[in-house]
Amino acid sequence: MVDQTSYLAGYLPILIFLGIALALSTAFVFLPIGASRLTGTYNPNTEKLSEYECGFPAFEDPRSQFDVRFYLVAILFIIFDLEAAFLFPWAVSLKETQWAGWATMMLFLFELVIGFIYAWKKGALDWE
Amino acid sequence: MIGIGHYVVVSAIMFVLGVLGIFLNRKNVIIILMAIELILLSVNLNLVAFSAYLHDLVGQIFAMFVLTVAAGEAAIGLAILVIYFRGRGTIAVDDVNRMKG
Amino acid sequence: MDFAHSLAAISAEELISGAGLVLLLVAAWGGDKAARAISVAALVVLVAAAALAVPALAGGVGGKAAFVFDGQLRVDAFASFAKLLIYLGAGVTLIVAPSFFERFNALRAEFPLLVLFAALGMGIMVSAGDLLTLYIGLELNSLASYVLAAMLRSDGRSAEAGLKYFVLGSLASGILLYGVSLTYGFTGTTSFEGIRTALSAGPLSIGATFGMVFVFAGLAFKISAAPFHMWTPDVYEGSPTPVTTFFATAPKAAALALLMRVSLDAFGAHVSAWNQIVIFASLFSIIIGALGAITQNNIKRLLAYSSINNVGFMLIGLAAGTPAGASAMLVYLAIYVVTSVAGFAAVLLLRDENGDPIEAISDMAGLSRTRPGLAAALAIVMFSLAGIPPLFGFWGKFVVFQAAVQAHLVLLAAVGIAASVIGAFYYLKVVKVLYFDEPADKVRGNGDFANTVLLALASIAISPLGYLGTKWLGGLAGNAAAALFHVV
Amino acid sequence: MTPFFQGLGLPYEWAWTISTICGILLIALPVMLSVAMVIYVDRKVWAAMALRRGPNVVGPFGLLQSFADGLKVFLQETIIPAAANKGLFLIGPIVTFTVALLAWAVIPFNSGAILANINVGLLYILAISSLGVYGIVIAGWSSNSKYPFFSAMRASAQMISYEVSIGFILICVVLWAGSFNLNDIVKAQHGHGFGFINGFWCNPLLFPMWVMFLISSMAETQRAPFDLTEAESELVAGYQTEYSSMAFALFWLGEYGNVLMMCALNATLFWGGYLPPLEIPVLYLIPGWIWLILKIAFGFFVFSWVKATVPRYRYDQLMRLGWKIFLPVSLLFVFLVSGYLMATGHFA
Amino acid sequence: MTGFPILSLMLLVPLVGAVLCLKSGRETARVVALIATLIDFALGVVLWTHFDIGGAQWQFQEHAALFSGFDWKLGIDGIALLLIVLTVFLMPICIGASWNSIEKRAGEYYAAFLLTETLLLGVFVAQDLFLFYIMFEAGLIPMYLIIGIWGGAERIYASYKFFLYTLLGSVLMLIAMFWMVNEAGTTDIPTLMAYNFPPAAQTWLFLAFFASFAVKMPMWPFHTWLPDAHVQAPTGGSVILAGVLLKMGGYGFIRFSLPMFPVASAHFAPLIWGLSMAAVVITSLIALVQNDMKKLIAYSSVAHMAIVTVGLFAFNRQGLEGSMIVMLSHGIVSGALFLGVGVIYDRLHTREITRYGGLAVNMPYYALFFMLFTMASIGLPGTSGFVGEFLSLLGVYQESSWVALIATTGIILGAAYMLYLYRRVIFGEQANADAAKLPDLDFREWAMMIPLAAVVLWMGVYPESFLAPMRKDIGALEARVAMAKPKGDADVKTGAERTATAAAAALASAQLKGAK
Repeated sequence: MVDQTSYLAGYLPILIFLGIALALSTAFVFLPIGASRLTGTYNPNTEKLSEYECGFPAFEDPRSQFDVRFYLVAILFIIFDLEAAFLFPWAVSLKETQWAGWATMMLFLFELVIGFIYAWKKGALDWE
Repeated sequence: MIGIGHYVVVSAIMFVLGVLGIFLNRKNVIIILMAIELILLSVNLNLVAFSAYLHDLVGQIFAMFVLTVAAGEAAIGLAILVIYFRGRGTIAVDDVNRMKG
Repeated sequence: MDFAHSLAAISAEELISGAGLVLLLVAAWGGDKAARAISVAALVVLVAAAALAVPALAGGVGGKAAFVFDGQLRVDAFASFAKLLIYLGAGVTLIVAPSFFERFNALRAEFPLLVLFAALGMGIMVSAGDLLTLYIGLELNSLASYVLAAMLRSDGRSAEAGLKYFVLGSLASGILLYGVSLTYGFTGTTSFEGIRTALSAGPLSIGATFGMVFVFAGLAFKISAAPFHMWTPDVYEGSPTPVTTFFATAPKAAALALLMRVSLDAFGAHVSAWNQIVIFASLFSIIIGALGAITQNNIKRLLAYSSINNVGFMLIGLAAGTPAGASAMLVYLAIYVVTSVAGFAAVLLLRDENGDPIEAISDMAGLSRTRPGLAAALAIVMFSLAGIPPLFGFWGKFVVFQAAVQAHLVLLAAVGIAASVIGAFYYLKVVKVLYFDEPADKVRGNGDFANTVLLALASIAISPLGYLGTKWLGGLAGNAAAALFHVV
Repeated sequence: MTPFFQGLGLPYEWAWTISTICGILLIALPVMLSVAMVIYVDRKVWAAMALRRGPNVVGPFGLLQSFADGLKVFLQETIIPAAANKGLFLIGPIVTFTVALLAWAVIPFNSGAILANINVGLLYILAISSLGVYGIVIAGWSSNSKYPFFSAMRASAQMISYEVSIGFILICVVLWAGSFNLNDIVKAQHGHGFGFINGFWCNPLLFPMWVMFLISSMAETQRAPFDLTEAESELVAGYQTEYSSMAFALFWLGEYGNVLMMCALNATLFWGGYLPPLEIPVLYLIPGWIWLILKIAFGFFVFSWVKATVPRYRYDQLMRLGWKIFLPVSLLFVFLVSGYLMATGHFA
Repeated sequence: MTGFPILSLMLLVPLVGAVLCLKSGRETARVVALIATLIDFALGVVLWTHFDIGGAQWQFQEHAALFSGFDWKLGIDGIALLLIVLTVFLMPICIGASWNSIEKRAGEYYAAFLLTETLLLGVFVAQDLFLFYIMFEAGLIPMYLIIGIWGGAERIYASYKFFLYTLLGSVLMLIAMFWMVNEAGTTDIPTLMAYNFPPAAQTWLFLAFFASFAVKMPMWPFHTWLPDAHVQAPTGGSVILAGVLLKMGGYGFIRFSLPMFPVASAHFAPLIWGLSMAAVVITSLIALVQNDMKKLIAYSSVAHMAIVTVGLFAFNRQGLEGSMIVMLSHGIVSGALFLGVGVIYDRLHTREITRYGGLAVNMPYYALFFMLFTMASIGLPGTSGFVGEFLSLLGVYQESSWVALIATTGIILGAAYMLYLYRRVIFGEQANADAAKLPDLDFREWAMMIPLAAVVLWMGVYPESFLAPMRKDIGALEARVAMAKPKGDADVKTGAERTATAAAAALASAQLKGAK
């Protein structure tokens, strides 16, 4: 069951941890629900169960629309975070790849920077 | 013990789910995008499993590239979907039918 | 092959990517006002890249000499041939696009760049010597193409075309990739050379067969071969016409070239395993393309079905699995690209009095009386697509069927050519509308000069005068095909 | 611990499992406990800087204040808004808290005292902290109410924005340490400064990275001055608006857990982790985990200090800082650090 | 003349004329077209006079390796020569027929016409298999346009039918050609004519070629496009269709099917006879009940072409020569008949037989000419029709008396429907007032009728002029097919000729054996 030689075995404690943490937090969420019913604090009514809206009833679907800039940020994140994903293996293997690896990655970063400049110039990074 | 066969089977199941998700889904284009991601995920699972099985790094490198492209694809797909939504006000699959013939 | 040699060998790609990056910055600072200038610059870049690609083609480079970056890329005559077609398609798009988009106030500085990057991706695709580079090239092309399809934001059809192209294109990539992953798993390598070596060791394993089938299915999507053709009509119709021009030429050439390389190189050891797939796809495409077109009233849709139909014919050359077949396929491809250029250049010239594009075939009624030149060009295109001699389109079918017969696929050739008669029907229909019907007199707007010149040049190329080029074209295609088989 | 349990006559597998569970509990319980304590500390520091007294009623010096609060929320009614997606509404806090705990699995408390000594520990932490976004987005979305929704959008945008530059910063560290394993990274800091100071922070090329990391980690955990997600003046209470009882408390626990996590990461990556701050043999008498805790505590003090003194950013300023300053600068430093390392033959 | 590319020049002249016409108005265009066709006719006369009868089989050869896969290779033998002369002879007459009747888009009309001429000549002069094919099929485009643009009410249906029928036939032939070229390693027609394809392959090669030529010919039951096309085409188009286009099928049989696949030809001869017999009887009967003059003549064409096929597949000199003469004669006569219909159609704009009657009264000269052509069509001795039909039937009689018997009924039925037509149109009551007022032939029409009539009589009285140039070629062909000749059921003595033929056949088969 526990094969110490496999590098995957290092993740087994994490799996167990995940189980325990999930159990703990689930308990934290559901125990009070039970407790409140026992103690009698559980007393819902329509007002209480309506969403918070500064005192008057909501007049539109809260999820209907949101700023497109959030979406833009998400796309930029995906792009740049993936560049980082390429940097990670590169960073630990620079020892082996030496200058060729370095130059290649710098070229890659250079192109990334051009894209970055483009996005900047196009106003994708502005929040105004 | 979990062998390469298990990975391939899981990946095949995911792949089929993804393809079915595209063809059977009539509700929402977003679900199609998710189905595409599922297909790519199954591919990655395959690649990584084979890579480990063959003791060959190419599969993992390939998976990295697939991830990258998948991200780019998702970004572009969503962008097109936004444009589409602005024009049509719906992203239901059944409504993507302005052209027929 | 050392690193410096590799870098020198891909100079065309380096030029395009470098110029693309520079122009990207120009686009960022210049904005849409600079779009025309960028288009011109991009065109110059493409011409220069084409010039860089010529020596490999003329020299018939092939085999190990063409392996660069440890076999990741192949800079051989075959790749050059395909690249020239790709650059031609991209260049034509850049010529016709500005005036089209300016009408809608939608000429974006990014447009030429996307075309450029798509061309770059296609260049990588056709030079790929490894499934990894194949995929990178394919996606670089696809991602740019998705955006191109949705470029005309004021037109709802454009966004829909983009969406459809995206969804089905990604699905195709996914299927292809799945096949790639299986191929990798069952052969242990992703390089074409390695795959061929691994597969030639014995009979095809089940897993590798699955991999191959998925790879072929994915590529069939990309070349819009039936039964994976369903996106084509919608995308062709919905996309802005210059973009449709692009789709009908460059990516088609690239995807077909890629299919050739994968099937003849990587899976070259098992021709009999895949040529059933190819034969099926070929006949199915010919028939679907022909039948589907009959009811169409939109010229772009019709050309889409026509492209499905023509892909079917090209696949006959592939099914032969011989150098002659490959060469024939390339000749057909070249002729088809030029014919498409002529066809779409003509479609772009169809404008009503407000300058809005006309796409309905019925609106072209009696065009021969109001616009004899344009009508004649369209008729030439139609007859050429139908493969009626003496127009040059016949030559493509000629060489393809000849190759098929030489490869003892007489029955396939017979069925295919008989089905081409169905196709002739709808081409004739267009000619009928143009020549026999009473003038609808809808086409009134003036086309621009560049379009007209393009149309004239392309029409001359596909006119009977084209036959004078058969030796030259055949020689180049032969070089290219030989390079493809050089490694076998 | 495994040998200890094996000594009790258990077979290896059982011994391993029990010791692992013990290890997990040894991490999880103190973290939860310390979260309760740091909330108290936070309030105290904050109060002190504002020349107030802070919590001082419950228990000596108000030490039990957090526990009292905890008990109170535990006994509260869990309100689930009628319009909410019930399942997701409850999953939100579970995800947040679980994730906040999980990251601790790879933090080395002492040489070898690490729950899961995986070779990509740093990547693991990045992955886990990315998951944190889910808890918040799920909470904001499932509430089906405007303020939580806006807050969730803001939170996710903010977190992912800073994650980009954090990624590049970490690459600088990894370049220098040559490993993703946190234990190795700590070891690489041994005597880094003139053979005397343990920690990357004193490296001129990494010092700016450290500063940026500190700031980014505040943004990443939505701490002041970047606490725009719960900016009470505009968004009521952000994504937690509709929450009550322990579900609400779990967000707080998760948030502080993340803050502690960031402090621990800061200590591990830049301050030498469980190593003493200075390379003096005497200091090694004190166990490594105490050094680590001290460093975490100091880090938390800095967080608290900033919260008490720096005014809240506007959202556009926040985004500008992340995208237009941190991102290019951290990219530049990837170039500089790797270039320096190559040029000096660090890897030769 | 050796060395001078007269054949290319003949192809070029109409092509240049076509380009010139395209942009000209009606007046200029028809003059240009007339001049171009007359030049070509003159060249045709030069060609005939310089043709060395009894000399080399292939004359006026040209060769330029311009293309990959096939060559620009021209050359004619006697058979081709006669068909070329027929073409260049009919062309000016077609232009004349269109002189006034074509009003709309005249420039394009004449351009299409001249293009057709080039392609038709190309078919007859091509000595490269693929060059032949290109010319053969390219002819579809101008004819499609001629029928579709300038045709009658049903023109669109007719043009589609014409195009698709013939296309379907010829694409199959293309595949067969690929196979042949692959097998024989050459595209040279003379070489291929002497090549012995494996008998098994000959069968399907023959069928593929048959598909093309049978449609072009047209043979029953592939003829249905013809009445439609004829009826809808303008007069000039009908003349060229009937006069020359149909001959391409017969030419194909003579040039390809028979010499290249003799074994299969013999094998399928009964099939062809069967179809031809059916054609003769059925189409003649159909012709009998037509109300439309053009349709009637069109059906009669099918019947006449059946006589041609019967003769061709008789595998002897009489049959082959007869078929050639029938083709030439039919080219002239049916062209003339269509012209005759055109003359009155131009005046009354109807082809309904019942709308005419008693034309002999006010149009005596017209009646005279029409009489001559009608008689020629029937095959009255002294006219061109007699010679060909007699030879054909004689030829086939040697093979099968039954076939000859039934084919001969075609002559009788032909007499019936033609005379019936003549009676209804020219004689009888002047039932329609407008028809009674029609003026007689004008100068232009005279100019067209005279040459046609002259040739009809010439061919009828002295057919040797036409037989001589092709005698040697027919002999070679006969020798070639002799090896597969089916045994006939009748024995007709035709003098010394026969033994000579037998000797030639024996020699040919000996050569064949030697080759093998």
